[in-house]
Amino acid sequence: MSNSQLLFKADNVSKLFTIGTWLDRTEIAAVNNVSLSCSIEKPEIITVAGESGSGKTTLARLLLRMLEPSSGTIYFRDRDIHQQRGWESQMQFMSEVQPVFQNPFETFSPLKRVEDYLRETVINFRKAKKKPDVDNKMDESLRSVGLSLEEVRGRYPHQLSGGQLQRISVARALIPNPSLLIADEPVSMVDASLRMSIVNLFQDLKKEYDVTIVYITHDLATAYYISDRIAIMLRGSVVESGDVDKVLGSPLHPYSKLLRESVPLPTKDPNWTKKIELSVTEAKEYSKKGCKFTSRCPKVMDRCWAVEPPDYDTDGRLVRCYLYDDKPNDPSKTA
Amino acid sequence: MKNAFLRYIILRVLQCLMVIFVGITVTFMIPRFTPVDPVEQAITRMTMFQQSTHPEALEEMRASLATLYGLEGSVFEQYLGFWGRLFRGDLGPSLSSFPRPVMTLIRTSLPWTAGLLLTSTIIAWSLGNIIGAFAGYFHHKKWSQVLGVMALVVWPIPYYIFAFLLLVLLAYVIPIFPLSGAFAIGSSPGLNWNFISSVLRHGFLPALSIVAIGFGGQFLGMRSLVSNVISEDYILYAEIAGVPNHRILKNYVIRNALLPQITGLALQLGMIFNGAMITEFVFSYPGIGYLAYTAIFSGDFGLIMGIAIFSIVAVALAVLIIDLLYPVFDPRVKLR
Amino acid sequence: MRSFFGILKDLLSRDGRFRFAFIALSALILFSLASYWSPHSPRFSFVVPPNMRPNLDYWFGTNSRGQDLFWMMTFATRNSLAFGLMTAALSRVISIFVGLTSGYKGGLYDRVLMAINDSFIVLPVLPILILLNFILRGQMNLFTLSLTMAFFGWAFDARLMRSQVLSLKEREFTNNAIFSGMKMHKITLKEHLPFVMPIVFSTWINNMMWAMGMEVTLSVLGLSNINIATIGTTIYWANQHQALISGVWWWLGAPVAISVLLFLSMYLTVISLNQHLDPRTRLQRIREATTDGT
Amino acid sequence: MKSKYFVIAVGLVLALLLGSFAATAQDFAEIAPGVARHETLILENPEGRIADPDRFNRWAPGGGASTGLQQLALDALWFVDPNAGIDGEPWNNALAAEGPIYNEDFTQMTVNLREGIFWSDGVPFTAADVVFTVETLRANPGMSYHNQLALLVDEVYATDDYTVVFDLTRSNSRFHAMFTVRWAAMFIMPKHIWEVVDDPLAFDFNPPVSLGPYVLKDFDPTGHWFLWERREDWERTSLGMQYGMPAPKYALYTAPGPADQRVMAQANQNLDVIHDLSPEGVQAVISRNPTSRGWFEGFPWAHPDPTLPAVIINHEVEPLGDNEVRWALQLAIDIAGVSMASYSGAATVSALHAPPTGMYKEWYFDPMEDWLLNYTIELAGEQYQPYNPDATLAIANMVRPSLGDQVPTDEAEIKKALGYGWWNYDTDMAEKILLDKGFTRNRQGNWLLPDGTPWTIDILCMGASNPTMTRVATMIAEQWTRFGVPSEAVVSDQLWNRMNYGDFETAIAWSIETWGGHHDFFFFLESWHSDFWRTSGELASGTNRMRWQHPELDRIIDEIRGIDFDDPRGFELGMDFLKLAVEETPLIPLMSYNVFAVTDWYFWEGFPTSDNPYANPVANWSNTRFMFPMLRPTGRQ
Amino acid sequence: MALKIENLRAYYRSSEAGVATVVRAVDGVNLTIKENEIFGIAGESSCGKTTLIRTLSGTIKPPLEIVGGRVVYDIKEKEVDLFSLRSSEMRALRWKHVAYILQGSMSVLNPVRRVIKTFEDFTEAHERITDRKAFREKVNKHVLDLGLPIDVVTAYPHQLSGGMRQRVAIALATIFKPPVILADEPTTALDVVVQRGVLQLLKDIQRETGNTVVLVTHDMAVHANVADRVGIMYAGRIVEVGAVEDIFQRARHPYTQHLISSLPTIGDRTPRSALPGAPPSLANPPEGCRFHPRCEHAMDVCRREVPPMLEEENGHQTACFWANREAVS
Repeated sequence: MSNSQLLFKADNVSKLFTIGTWLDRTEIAAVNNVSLSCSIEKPEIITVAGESGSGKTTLARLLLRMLEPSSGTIYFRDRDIHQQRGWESQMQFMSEVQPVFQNPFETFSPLKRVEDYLRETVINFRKAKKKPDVDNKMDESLRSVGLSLEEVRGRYPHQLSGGQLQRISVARALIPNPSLLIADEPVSMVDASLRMSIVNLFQDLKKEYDVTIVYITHDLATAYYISDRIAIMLRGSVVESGDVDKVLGSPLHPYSKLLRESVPLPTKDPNWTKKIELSVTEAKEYSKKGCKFTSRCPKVMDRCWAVEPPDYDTDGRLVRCYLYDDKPNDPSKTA
Repeated sequence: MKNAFLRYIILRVLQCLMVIFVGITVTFMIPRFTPVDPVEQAITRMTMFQQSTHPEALEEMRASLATLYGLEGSVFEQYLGFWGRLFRGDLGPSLSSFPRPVMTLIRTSLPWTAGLLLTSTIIAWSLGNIIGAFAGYFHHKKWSQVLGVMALVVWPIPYYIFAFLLLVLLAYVIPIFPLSGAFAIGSSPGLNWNFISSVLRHGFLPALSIVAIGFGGQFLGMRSLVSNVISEDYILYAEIAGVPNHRILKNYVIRNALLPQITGLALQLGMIFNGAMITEFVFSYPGIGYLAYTAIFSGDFGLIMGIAIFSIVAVALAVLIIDLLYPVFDPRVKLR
Repeated sequence: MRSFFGILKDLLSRDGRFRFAFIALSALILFSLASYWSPHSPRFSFVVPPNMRPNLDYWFGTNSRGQDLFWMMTFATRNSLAFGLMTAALSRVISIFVGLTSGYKGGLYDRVLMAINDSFIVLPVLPILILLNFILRGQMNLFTLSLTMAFFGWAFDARLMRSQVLSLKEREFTNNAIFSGMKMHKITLKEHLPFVMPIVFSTWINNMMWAMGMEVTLSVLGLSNINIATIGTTIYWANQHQALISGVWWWLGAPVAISVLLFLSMYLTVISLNQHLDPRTRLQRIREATTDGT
Repeated sequence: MKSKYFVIAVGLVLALLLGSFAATAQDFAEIAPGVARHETLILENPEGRIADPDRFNRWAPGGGASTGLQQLALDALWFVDPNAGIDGEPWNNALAAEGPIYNEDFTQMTVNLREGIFWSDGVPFTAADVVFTVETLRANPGMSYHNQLALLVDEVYATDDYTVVFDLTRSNSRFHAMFTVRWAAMFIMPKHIWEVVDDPLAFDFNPPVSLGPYVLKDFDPTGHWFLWERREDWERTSLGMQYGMPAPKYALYTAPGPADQRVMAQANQNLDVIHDLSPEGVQAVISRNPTSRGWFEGFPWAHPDPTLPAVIINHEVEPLGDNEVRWALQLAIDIAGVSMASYSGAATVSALHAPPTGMYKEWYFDPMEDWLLNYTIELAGEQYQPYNPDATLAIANMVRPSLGDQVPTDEAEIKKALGYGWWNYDTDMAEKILLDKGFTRNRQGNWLLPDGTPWTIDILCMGASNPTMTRVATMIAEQWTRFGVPSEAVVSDQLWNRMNYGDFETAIAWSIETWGGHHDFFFFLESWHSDFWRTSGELASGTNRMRWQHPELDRIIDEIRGIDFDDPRGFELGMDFLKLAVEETPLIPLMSYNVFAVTDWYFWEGFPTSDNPYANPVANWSNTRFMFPMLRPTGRQ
Repeated sequence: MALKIENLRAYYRSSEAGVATVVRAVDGVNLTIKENEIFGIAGESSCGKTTLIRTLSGTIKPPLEIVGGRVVYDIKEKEVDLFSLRSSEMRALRWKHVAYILQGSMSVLNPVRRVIKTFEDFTEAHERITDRKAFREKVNKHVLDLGLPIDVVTAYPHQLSGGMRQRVAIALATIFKPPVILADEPTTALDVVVQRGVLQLLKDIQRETGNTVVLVTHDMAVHANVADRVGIMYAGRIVEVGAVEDIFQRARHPYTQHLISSLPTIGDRTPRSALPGAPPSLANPPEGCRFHPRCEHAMDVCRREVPPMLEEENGHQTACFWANREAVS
């Protein structure tokens, strides 16, 4: 697919962070050569999954233009989003791409009424000017997430449940009519009994509003439940990506396997109690030269330590592991 | 890690040097814009202490003094010369005690200010923080609340009045302490008991005044810091684990709440030169503050500037030292 | 944010300390406003018999210059309060501006501002004030003094605010505000400032005390404008007439009482206000009221 | 574990503190080891703490004038006492055996020195010392008198061991003034010490070799006190030779601190001579300490120094250049209020441009009283008699209710203590003058200049270094404000500097200083000659800071220049000056500079007082040396 | 029996704005927890589970108050009423008998001290350390036994990863091998892999020492894999208790049923729904059964009366009129 047919495309994006002083730079790649894209025609829910410290939040911030990549390019509808400068282009970008944040209690300042954010968005994105129109617009977007302005008006964040807040957060994000939502761990702070309402909402949005959603999570169960495609990240690298059924149904990368196994199931799973190796500190794994999983990988090989493996196209997905080296690498096909 | 620490030190030192540079430049520039003419100052002084100054003679005196005081050339030339002298540890001559170097005057006064104010500031800081920590930890206890009210009432009393009342009360009404000076007449400075005891006696009232006033601020600050810290999980956890109160207080509450206060101490030490002014004025204590006071009234800007520069360097160094020591108290500090 | 009167009513009904502080502060403000009804100009001396102890005719007594201390203190309180408030307000404005923008913008802007900031923290104010007094000669009135003090009194507090903003910047609601299309000034003022307010308030009182203390110091050293009645010049004149030694203790008693009352009540107000506004205690209150308290 | 060390440390500190009380629980009989309190006179050094205490070079600018150095260890050729002097003779030949001897045209001065005087290190004092002093000062720029000597002295030489001759570059009948102490003068330096010194400007002269009856025994390196001990050979000094043994074995000059500390110190019998206080301070110390007394036994206590605090007016600031406007301002001053505010009534006021002190009442004030009573001036087009002879009686009546018997009732006594009359407080007349000059009042009643701009006046004053002058300034500001000229007292440590540059409107300070013990005005008047007149912005020469010039003034100065110091014609010329000054009001005279020197008669008696005015008790005057031989111990221990 | 909770009621009382607020965080809880079992308590945030476990640990500070009921520990065959203990006895009981792992215990370690120091403090609170070297070895052994790297002992907390800190907290809690461990959300905010490791550790300890663990977490899947018995808590009350298999296979309370059925599973995309409404405020809980506003089976009686806890079989108890409609009628 050419770029013009793509809604967005992250092309070999890396983000380096510097630790230490200006005299003593140590750089770690929080995002390491990640490629990700989605077509315009077919809205999707794409999951980026990984543990904390896997770089998935950094990736989200890159996609949201909150960070600049150290290398690589991110296109949105054929435009390099980091090439544009100025307030106008920022507004233009934000009217297309909107975030949903992790902690609904943190998304709204506890000192402000939640509707303030909705109103700001309506006014700033010039969706309405007069007060009744503004209210209508707010109500409209709240209704699309199953709420109404009546329920929300005059309320402070603490007066609403996590589920409600998260929906308001989505409603706010929908006001500019974006075509892409970046949702960073949107359900991890929401009560169990309400969690599914958010997840289901994403599915509805995709179907009814043609919104593509990048769903960032560590919860593989919900990821499986809603998403079309998945990318599994480990210490900055996407180690495996592809169709969700394939990746989660029969993971190939040793790390994907570990992750998949570690998800507790509602039934007793004898595998789950199998002894595993944990990392002591994240920083050590990040600064590894080769594959980041080497110290914990049961199938580690010598060359894993030296150079990070490329992406191998195996069984309809990309796997970054030397175990699948028998297939020739096809860089033109990215997930 | 070792390397990073070294770089941390270098960075801090550079920062400190920059601050000193800016501060000294500002201090140099300010008097250049004042109407104070040191030559006129000296002449005024001479004509006050002599007589029969012949009018024509006065005119000539002016010309010759300007040469002597090194006030010739452009401001920039003066500035360069000024730095040149600074590097040699020369703060220039005092104008009222011409040609006595300012550095010599400061050197005579410094030990007294350092001795009195440094110790009493540190005492006030330690006492305020220790007792404040206790009061914050046992905030529901009666004594803690009483202490809080007392600190609150003493804290806003203008320091001058407080110090003066102390003097009237303990040196005049009940004359147990001397009215002025730093040691008894005729006792020769040295490491003998007579001298040390008389220094202690003379320093007691000024120290007490500083401690009493300084205590309040530290006490209140620490108390509120502690009330924040005690809601932290690790305090709760230690309590649940049955760790005795005194131990929690020492190892958990104080160690953590003290961290912001340590930075405060650096600034407090820096403020010594401000505080010294009134303390030494009230108690006629022969330190830098009293020196500055006499400098003001003799219009001796050479001396004022010397003291200002000295205090800039002292504060910058105090901040630097505490910054460098800070990682000892807080292992989390990022070696940025 | 609730309206000012809502907060006031809430605090008054709930907080005993605040009630005391509120009454005391109101009394002080009324007291200073009473100066407009003073029968005597503060500039004129020997208008009443000198050296009278506090009595029914002269509540605060009279001083050795034949002035009624009650009315003199109304002027002194008014001027000192205005001076303190103005200094604190001005330096708060600077520190809020520097702290908020420098924390929010970061980068070179931040580094340059903080380098200036650090130098300001270190500069010794008193010698500089003295030098400036020479520059401005007799023109160093309360207004210019206030400007000068504000100019030197913001740095440390700006740092405190900056560090607060640094953490606020990482909070999600900041990003939410950005994606709501809010511009920088709106975010700093509407999103961040409310969280910084407790620091503003508590540094406010410290700054005011510092400024008023400095005014007293300058006055005691004879470096202030003695024609204006302030707490400092009251002490200056009392000192000039050796009031304490001459037994005219009430001349010094009045400014001490006013200062103590002023700062005590301001301190209590700020504590109550901060407890009320501090998001942390506020959230705690909310949580205590609505959840199981963890 | 650690807390144990803490407890031990705290305990140690406490023990140390307690020990310090026990060890120094001061034996009040001794002020220092071996120095008995009753053998010591303790005096205040009004300069406070001396920044460079180890510097005794009195010939270079710097502090330390009041540490006892110029009072007890240095000596000059002559002294003039501002009061009556011992045995009623203000003139004292100290190192000189007799007065100055001029030649006909005043181009040469010969001095005969006293014989038998020795330096404290046993070296005899001779003419060589005098010559050396003059030559050293003349050769070194920056040292005192350098410029005058360079300008005036052609040659100085000794004709024998006890005769010095000065060849002057020009005629000068007042050359000896430089060597005559009024407060201070050119002191003589020991040649045998200084001749080996490379840089006399930087030389510290520590320890000082003494020519006076005392030598330095000890001093505080921090500058708080200086302890002097009487010389064994005190009779080999000019003072001892003339008046016998100074009674105090020791003299201690201390910096007791601000006024309150001085009061407390004297009340505790730890300070025999207070240099100065506020009037309230005097009342406080006298009420607390029965043995304290001022110059006057009771009110007004203070010693009037021969200096005239005045409202100094810059004639170059409009509209102050107009004599009638100055008169209006003078008439808008209520001297009683000023006296009450500044000195609590204890001021010695003066209507004339001379300090009303010492012998001046006899010399000038008595002879001119009739002239003043009849004095008529044309103001606002009418003939007006401005003099109010009863001004001081009014002041006495004002203070009597609070001080009662202490205030004299006899008119002569009142005039002796409080001065003669002053100018009318007549705002009606002042208003007439201003209206006549085209001034108008605005709606608030404040005056507008003829061109319609508001008229305000700033009054410079000295602040903490001189509190009574500050009070004068605020009171006059108040009175002028009431009159309709909004005025403010502006405290400035740069007072003298600003006056010298003419950067002021009015100021409370002095331009008139006299000998007190001698009638000659040339001392301050010389620089008022129009030859030395400088416009504002330029440095004033000498004391003509008000920028006044007048042909009659020049005539008077020129004539004084040509007559001998003691010529009786000097009295007439003095009066000519005073009459001219009344007419022209170059400045508004207020009062003598009253110093509240309070002495404690607990250990010592015989201090100079108004009843026995043999010397000036004001401790920083070099002339206080004459107190020492006159004091007697009370026998108290 | 390891511990017994009888009709426990623990409220937060505060008076804000002059209005007294009472938050009924724990309101009539009855539970018996056996020896040598892992008892799971499940519930959403602010259902009172943290208050319950804090009460069990005896950490009762204002504004938390015990309004009624008892907590009885079985210590060496003796029943000890927790609330009747003096503070010194309470201190003796804690840590040696009952250890407590705090929610978010990543921040329970003193940030300015090395981990070993905290071990020292916690140990010395109960027994004198005479030989520091021996103590050090004891800690090292303990830490190694738990499968942690030895470096953690000398590290500062901020040098450890979240999961490691959590495991250090567990090591701290188990240094005396206490018979009862109370663990409050020990794995919240940890990633699945780490969560798995931490829970494995907890389970290993339990298996080895045979003690009792009370494990509070909102994650039902965790209960399924770790707990022996589970109690479901809703709005301050226990609504269902039973063996883990019974709960997951034969849930009776509508709330429990929902919790289980709403859990998504990999490999299963059948639509799952969320419960309508939100958990009630404990300051103002609904009358009767507190679940009734969200319950699809709600009956009249549910709105009026508090449903009693009835046992079906095998210790499987439910407090629900609808579930127990046969037993009631």
